[in-house]
Amino acid sequence: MVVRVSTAPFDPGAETNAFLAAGRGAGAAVTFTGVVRSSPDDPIIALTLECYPELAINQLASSIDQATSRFGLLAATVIHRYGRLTPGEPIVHVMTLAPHREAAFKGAEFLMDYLKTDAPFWKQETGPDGTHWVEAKAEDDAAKARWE
Amino acid sequence: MVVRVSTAPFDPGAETNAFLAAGRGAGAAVTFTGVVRSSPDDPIIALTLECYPELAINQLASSIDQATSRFGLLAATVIHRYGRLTPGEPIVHVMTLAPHREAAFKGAEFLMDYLKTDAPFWKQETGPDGTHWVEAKAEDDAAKARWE
Amino acid sequence: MKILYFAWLRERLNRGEEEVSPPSDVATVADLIDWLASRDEAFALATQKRSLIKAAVDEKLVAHTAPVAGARVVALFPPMTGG
Amino acid sequence: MKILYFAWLRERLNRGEEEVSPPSDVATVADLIDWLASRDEAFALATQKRSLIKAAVDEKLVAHTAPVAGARVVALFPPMTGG
Repeated sequence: MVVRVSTAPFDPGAETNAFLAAGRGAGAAVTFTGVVRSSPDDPIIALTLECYPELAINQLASSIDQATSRFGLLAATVIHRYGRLTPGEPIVHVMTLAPHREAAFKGAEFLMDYLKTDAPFWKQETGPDGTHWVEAKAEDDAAKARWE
Repeated sequence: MVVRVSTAPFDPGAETNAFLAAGRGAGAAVTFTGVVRSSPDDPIIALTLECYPELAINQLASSIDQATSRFGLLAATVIHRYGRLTPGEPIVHVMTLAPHREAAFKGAEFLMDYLKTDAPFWKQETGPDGTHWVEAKAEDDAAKARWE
Repeated sequence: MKILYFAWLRERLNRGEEEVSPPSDVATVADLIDWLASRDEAFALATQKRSLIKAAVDEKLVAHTAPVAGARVVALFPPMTGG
Repeated sequence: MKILYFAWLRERLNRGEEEVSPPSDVATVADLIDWLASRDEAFALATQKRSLIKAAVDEKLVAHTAPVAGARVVALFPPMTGG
């Protein structure tokens, strides 16, 4: 179980390969990578994430513990960046390993749903019209609620 | 949309990074990697996959089309190896890209469920007691049926 | 018409492919399997449980009710176990 | 007791942290928010909608009913938007 919260960029492919190598002999690995979005309709210049690292590490470790016992994961890693990011840069990378695919998929979805509502990160979007704090989404609360 | 069916090994991390780079500006990427399993209880020396490549390409392309329109994917790639593989080697790598995480997760699960029952690959396991063909699993049919 | 065999069906028949010329009353995949079984005991034995035989006509997965008239390649194989 | 503020709460208060010594009748997070609001109009305004204020006590996420007695660090912040 690994939790990493840092302002340093990370390489999703290298993380995936290291995770797979450590899990030699297991069958199914799922990764989720969230990247800074930007589209012509909603152009973003930068995304700045604020973080409370001590609490983030506690919360992410606890969600990995829950996912591990609930779905029988063999390994799970959560990497989350904060600071200033630009479109296309990876923000978050969640990896799960399990004997079979269903557990690996469910574990990764569970971790993402918890992370969205329960990990202390706050996004600030900078677009052509200025900077604003991103509001929490009701659909993220709903996504988390389905595991309860 | 990319389908690759080959006896050549592939690098899951490099594939993930190339996929993410091509999808610059999208928000959510999910990858599933299946690797050759082996455990002390059920040791495997090698897994040999037979394939009907022309049909595999048609079937995988059609499942990507379905997943794309059904979940609004922005991109999807399926890579499947065949030939002789040893424990820890990646067999299959499915990648989906979508504006939001739910679609990316659902798309990848859909592709895996279809692939398991509808793509022409056949596994032969070699263990300490010899070689046998792997039997199709009822649970794989059930997993596919939930999308119907 | 070319017939392809895969996995344990290929092994049990000891061949990966063959050329056949079925009579004109062989209309569907099911008819073709019946006709192949009528001329080859090993085939008849290996395909006894029809639900274990899947088929593709010209590189498209089909049901046993699908027509084979004009087909270039028919593939017969066990349930798939990839992924 | 150290209080930490994050995101727009930090911005609206113009500070990321402060040291406070609440009186002994401040038993819970809710009491602490009330007490902080009573001594600072900017705080009172920013925390008017209590459902938008989340709290952690000694690096553990808690409800507003959680006790603060003996706490070293209490963090107050808006709903989280990571991932």
